[in-house]
Amino acid sequence: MLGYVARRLLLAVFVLWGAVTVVFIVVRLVPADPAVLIAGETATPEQIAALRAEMGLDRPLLLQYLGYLGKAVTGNFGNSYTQNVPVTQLIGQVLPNTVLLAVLACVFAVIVSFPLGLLAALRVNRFSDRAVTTLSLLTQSLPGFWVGIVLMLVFSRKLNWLPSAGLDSPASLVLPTITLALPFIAILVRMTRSGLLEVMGEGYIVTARSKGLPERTVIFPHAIRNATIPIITIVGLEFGTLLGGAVITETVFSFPGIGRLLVTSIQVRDYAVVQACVLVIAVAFVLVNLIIDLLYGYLDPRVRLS
Amino acid sequence: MTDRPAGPAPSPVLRVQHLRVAYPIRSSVMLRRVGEIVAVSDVTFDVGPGETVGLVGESGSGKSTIARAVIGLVAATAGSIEFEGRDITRYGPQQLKAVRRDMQMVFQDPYASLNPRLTVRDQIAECWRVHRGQLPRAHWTDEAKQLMERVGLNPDYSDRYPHQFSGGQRQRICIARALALRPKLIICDEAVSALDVSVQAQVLNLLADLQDEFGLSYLFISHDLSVIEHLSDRVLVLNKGEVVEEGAVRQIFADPRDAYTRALLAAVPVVRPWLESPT
Amino acid sequence: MSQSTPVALEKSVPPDAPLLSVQNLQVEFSTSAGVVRALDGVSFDVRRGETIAILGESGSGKSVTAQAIMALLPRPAGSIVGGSIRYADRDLVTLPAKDVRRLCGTEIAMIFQDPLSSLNPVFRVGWQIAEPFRRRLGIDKRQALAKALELLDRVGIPDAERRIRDYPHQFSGGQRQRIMIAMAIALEPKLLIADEPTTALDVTVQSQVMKLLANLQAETGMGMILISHDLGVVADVAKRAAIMYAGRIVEAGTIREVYDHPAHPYTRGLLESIPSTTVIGERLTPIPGGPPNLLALPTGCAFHPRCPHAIDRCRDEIPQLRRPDGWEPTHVAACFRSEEVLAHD
Amino acid sequence: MTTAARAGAAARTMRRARRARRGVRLRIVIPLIIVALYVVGAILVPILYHFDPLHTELLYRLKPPGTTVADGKTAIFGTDQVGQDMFAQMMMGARVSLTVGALTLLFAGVFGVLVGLLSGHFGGWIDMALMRIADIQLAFPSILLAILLASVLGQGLTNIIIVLSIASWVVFARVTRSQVLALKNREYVDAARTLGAGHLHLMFRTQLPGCLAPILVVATVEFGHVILAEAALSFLGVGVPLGVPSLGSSIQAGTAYLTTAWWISTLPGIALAILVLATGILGDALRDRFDPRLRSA
Repeated sequence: MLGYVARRLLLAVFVLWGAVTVVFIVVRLVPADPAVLIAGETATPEQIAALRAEMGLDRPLLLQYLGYLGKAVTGNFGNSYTQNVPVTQLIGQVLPNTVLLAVLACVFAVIVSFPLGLLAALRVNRFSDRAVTTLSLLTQSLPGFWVGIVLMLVFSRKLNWLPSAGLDSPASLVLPTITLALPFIAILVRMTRSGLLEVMGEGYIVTARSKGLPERTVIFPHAIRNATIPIITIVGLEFGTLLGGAVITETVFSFPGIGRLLVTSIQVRDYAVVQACVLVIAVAFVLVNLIIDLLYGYLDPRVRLS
Repeated sequence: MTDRPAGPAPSPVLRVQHLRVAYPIRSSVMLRRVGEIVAVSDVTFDVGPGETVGLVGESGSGKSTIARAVIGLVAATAGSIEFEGRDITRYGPQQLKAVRRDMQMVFQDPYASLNPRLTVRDQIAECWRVHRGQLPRAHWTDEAKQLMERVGLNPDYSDRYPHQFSGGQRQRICIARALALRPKLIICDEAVSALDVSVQAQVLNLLADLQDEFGLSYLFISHDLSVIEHLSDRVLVLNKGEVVEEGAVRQIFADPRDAYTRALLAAVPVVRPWLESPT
Repeated sequence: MSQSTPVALEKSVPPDAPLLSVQNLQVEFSTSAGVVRALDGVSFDVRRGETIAILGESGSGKSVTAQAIMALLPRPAGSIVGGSIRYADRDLVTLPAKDVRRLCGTEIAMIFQDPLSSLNPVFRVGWQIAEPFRRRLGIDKRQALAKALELLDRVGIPDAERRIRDYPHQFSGGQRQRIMIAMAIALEPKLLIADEPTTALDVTVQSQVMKLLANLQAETGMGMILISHDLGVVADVAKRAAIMYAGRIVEAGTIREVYDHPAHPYTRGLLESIPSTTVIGERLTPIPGGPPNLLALPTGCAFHPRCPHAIDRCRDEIPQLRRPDGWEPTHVAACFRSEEVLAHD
Repeated sequence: MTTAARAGAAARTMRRARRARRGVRLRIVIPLIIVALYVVGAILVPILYHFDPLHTELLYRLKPPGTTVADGKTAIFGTDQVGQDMFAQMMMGARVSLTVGALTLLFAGVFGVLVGLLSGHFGGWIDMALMRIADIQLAFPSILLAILLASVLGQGLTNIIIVLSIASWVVFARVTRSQVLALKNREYVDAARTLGAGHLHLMFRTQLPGCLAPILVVATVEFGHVILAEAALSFLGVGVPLGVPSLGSSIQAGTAYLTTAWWISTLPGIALAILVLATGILGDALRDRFDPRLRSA
């Protein structure tokens, strides 16, 4: 188990390093000079040159990269180009909101999708299975931002039940949570169904039945414990999609989260904020997957003991 | 078909000396080599022209590893493998390719050893595609059909796919494919183990007939002692990667010297135990 | 271990009556290519303390028979379409699957070919063996584990005390099959069905597992159905044998009688195909042709296209099991020409 | 249970199996027809339809579906905020969506499959390096990577295709690799190797054909994902340039008129959903067809 944990940790660190590097490279691809962006159109060449020196842009690329790595490790992303406050501060204000939203959506999705997936798997090819799978396929096909708009149109503009934007009360969370959770639910339902179906064909399920265990016990814990392993993996991989969805959902609902900060920063070309936001999201993804890898080791003794 | 001069009769087709195969154990983090699992150690034997040498042992005895080392699917860690006098142990891909014309293999699982997306004809013709110049393309279909007929398959089915055949028929296709380059040595790795006993007998008879007809040598690997006893001239008994006993098949089955061989033979189920004299 | 546990069913069964009686069992599978009759009128009895071997090649229906008895036919593809399976005074065919399942484990138990896939990889073996005690008998966890330990000892797992906490993949193939056996005999069933129990194992391990099964049977007096494709493996253990071909029993009788005097050409062909029964260096005498296609079985006797004794009648009429004069009382064969086949000796 | 009842049960099972098979065929044909309709519509409507999709008519802006506008023509899906015909707009948008989807699939598919083949076939260090790159790639949610790259590269169709290809090759690489790894254990690959086949022969003639079915399934599903991603990018304003009609930008434009002109956002959304749904159903049906493990009955 220790070797497994060490391997996973090492991989996570490597991926984080890769992500940080990719962001560095991509931001250097920006055709515009950040110093020009910050100093403004009216700045004199001298002012710009001074700013370049101050930002370290005149140093060799490798030194810039190393300095950037050092800062990224300590969580220092410099100041926002447009607002002249530390990026960390900007992100600190919105990150908890996004975490709250993502956690709510995850919990909601798991609570809804697990029973539905179970139902579909146990009634495979019957009406309830068809209904659940069709519905989840439909949900998966709907553009997330469009769903948000329609929900907003119906529940806040027409019915006036829920607030349409911002984060002023717990009620403001309802629509963004649903919007964000829907595609996740769709995927989870399908994965639960196919994961269970696959497990139900295994030899040890036949054994459990031949032991005379009631079907209820055959499914829980025999089938569920095994089916959970692939499902959890999918949850980890799809967590990235969820984070991407957060960017869109937050934009639709003007939700003060990191996704919206990212989009607005892109619009004003505030690349200091952009790169920090992208990094924070990548870190979140890597961390969640690290946790899931460790969970995987816990759930599957074959992984743990090999 | 190309005619090849017959090699000098007395010299062995295959000579394996002090063969050792070890798989490295790599650390999971950095792929560093931290140790090795010895699959085969110090195995020496010859296969003469027209001879059948049986390798018998239980799982983990290293018998399949020997087969895979001889055909070049795994690398030998030490020792030498000579084919017709040439040491092929350190051959590169191009040289090995030439050797492989003369050395073919039949695998255990007739369902897995045929490409599901190729017709029987293409399955057999694949080796002519790989070894350009062996047979002009125009003759492929005819030659494939002739081979099918030779191994007891209806040549009219040459356009069918593997899933349309039964297990025994698939193994016949594999044998036809192995014969297509007119090899001198065929390695049979558990080639009849997955077959039903009535079909297994057919395939064993076919292998015996082909040996007579083409003067083939067989390296025959099996866990089934009765199959080895039936087909082999000489036999090597393997245990945990080492040869524990070697000799003519009659001698070993009648008078095993090694304790492991004796245990192995004692464990073989007897069809009519009531006919055995109590010992 | 006590030989018998008091079970309500026992009273109603007269001592000489068969433990399990399968009569005219018919099973069909619906596949994408059409309906397959996997079993067509299979009948046999198993008595207390008796071992019967069901022998046949792949597709003969031997495993389907076991699945049908245990209500384990894959759903919804497979279903029993006729016949009866009487255990004690009940017909398992008409009993709802839920009630059959209740008999599994306590009355009838089963072990399978592949001991690795038959054990749940994510639970400790002790937990898996203790499960029937806990869920069927309501024994508390500690006592159930103590019983599991006892069973592991009994099936010959060395160092059971420590290994009870291991997972299936940490055991060798033979040990896994021993664990499966421990699980099967946990609730002291009266009948054990072993479906190719040693096919995945090495020869030396195979003989050990067969010995274990024979010893356990002698101790407990349970009935046993041994399903195998290997005529040799069962010869030591089974008293009676039934040979299956294309979903039917084609020959049955005491194993000595069937092996020494095969009355069906298929049985005879099978025996002659085994390399060890032939003199070294001699050609084998295989059965010509290939296994029958269950989707398009030949008319009449399903074996007639491969049969050297076939006559016109074999093409038109399905032979029933019969016992001509002069045979041993239990020896039956489904062949019109058994007399000729026997005379061939 | 009587014999008749049992026979009835067997017949029911049969019928269910047959229905399931027919279902698979229908689930392949109907989505194909829908996608074909979109393709035909996207090509022909902007040419033949009596509205110029880019023609603005401020007098007739924000008209609901079915309104008769100037010249007595009927805007069946209404008009948008600048008086352009919605139907013509949507079909132009579909043109963008389908082009982006197809080209992205082509680039990402070819690259991903190649990487997967190399990775799976050679294993070892090559596999390790390629898969770690894929891991890093996966750390960026694909839409996020697309936003980042699009914001850097600027707007434009070519850039969108590049961005989405970069974001989706990993799926192809992973599926191909896992399939190659599964095939590697099959003896027919060893058999080809013992025949003397070289790496190219093994990779492209022996292993690739065995990977095609799962790749096709993934490609179908990815097609829908790519179209959705393009719409999302356009919605966020980092996708197609201003003035190019796209389903995503139409939806975005309509958000300002949600209460007054619901159709501007809603109709393109439905059009998009139907297209993606069709590819989803198709992908599912293909999977049922090719993956016997998940095939029912």
